[in-house]
Amino acid sequence: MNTHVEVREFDSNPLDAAEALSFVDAAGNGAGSLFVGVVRNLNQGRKVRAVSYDVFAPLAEQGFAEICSEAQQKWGDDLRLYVAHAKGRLQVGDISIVLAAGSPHRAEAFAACRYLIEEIKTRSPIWKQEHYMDGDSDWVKGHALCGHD
Amino acid sequence: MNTHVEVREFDSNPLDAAEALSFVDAAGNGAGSLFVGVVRNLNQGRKVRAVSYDVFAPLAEQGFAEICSEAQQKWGDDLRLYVAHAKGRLQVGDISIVLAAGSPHRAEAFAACRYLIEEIKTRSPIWKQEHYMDGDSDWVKGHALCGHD
Amino acid sequence: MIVKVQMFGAFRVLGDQIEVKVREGGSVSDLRDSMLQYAQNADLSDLLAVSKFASQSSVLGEDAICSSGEVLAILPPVSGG
Amino acid sequence: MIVKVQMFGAFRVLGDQIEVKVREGGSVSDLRDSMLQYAQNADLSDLLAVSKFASQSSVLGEDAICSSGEVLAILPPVSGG
Repeated sequence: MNTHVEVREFDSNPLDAAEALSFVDAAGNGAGSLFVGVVRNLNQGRKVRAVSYDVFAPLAEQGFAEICSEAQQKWGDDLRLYVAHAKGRLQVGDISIVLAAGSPHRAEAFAACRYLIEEIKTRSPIWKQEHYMDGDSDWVKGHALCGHD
Repeated sequence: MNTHVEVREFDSNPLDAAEALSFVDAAGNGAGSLFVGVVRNLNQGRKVRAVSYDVFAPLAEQGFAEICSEAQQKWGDDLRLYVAHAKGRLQVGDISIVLAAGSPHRAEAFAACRYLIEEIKTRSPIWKQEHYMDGDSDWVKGHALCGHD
Repeated sequence: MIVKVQMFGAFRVLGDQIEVKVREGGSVSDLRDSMLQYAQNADLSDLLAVSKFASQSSVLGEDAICSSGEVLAILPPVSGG
Repeated sequence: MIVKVQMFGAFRVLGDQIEVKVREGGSVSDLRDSMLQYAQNADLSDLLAVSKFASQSSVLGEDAICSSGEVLAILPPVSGG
């Protein structure tokens, strides 16, 4: 398999950029593009202390795999792709998502990595609950998921 | 300083993606984009065993810093940027370049990281000598550097 | 019949999973109606109206038929990983 | 006067640095001419013609004046990191 997709319980096993890079590495690959999403201390003007990620794992992982397959159709079957999304409560600075694309050439690696993050952001059954410094918590407003047909 | 630029002797200290990510991380940054260039086992149909990178370090580092400053002008002074290029003889699979951009938002992180690699590739005083499986070695053909004026 | 519905996002206030009574042969649309009382109690009726339902492998249309004992999921609007 | 020139890329066959005799007040263009003999010996005259010279901080134009004892660098076409 040249793709790895995963929803991971953050408590038991934090996401790891080095693992992602190592997965997409291959002797023929000259380029690796990696994206890391990290919990910020500020969102829309409110001070954030932590974020809980709720994920419908089976559907999310299936969607990740579909998105990877689309990227390989666009930029080459030889692309190696890695997707991992955290589930659970994360503190500011913790990694919520790691993506990596390995390719013989950099244009494809960048394009694929960018495609993964944009598609995952809009199509994945993932919900964020922000915990603010003032003690409040809120589920972040989102947009409706579409079916595929 | 929110930028780090470096030409590094590969023998003494291999490049390290985790170091790059850790440098561009900051509490306000939600996104990190990383690029890793790796020695491939094939170039233009010839089997490659190793590559020697020759670098005119003072001019290269000055150029890296200029390119970082251009990226900050384009995508924000708050960008954190990391550039490290290896110098010396690398085996297939070894990392020749690591770039990272950290930003509050992903569009800027991706754009800046892509800008860094494209500009570094065309503007840096760096020369590659490929060592082939058949025992031959060749300096890779290149293009003339331009002055800034 | 009883349909089990896994809760996600803001619906977590209702628990991890609830059991909803739906008429035999009912559709996702009927399931949505049957959930209205739960949603109202938690001030989530607006959210229920814009949420989708899914099986373990796909998002379902309003006309999809529910089976007794089936485990579905309610998917409120997603906030993007 | 003597100008020291650091070798890079294919010019490394000539060593890490060579000393080149240039007329007093000579320019980069004169330095290039003075290097021709070295380059010919190593079959590098074509490469010399398309190479630039640089100080430790900038690429130099052909008219830049060399100073005695200065350490310059010869930059053959770059192959892109």
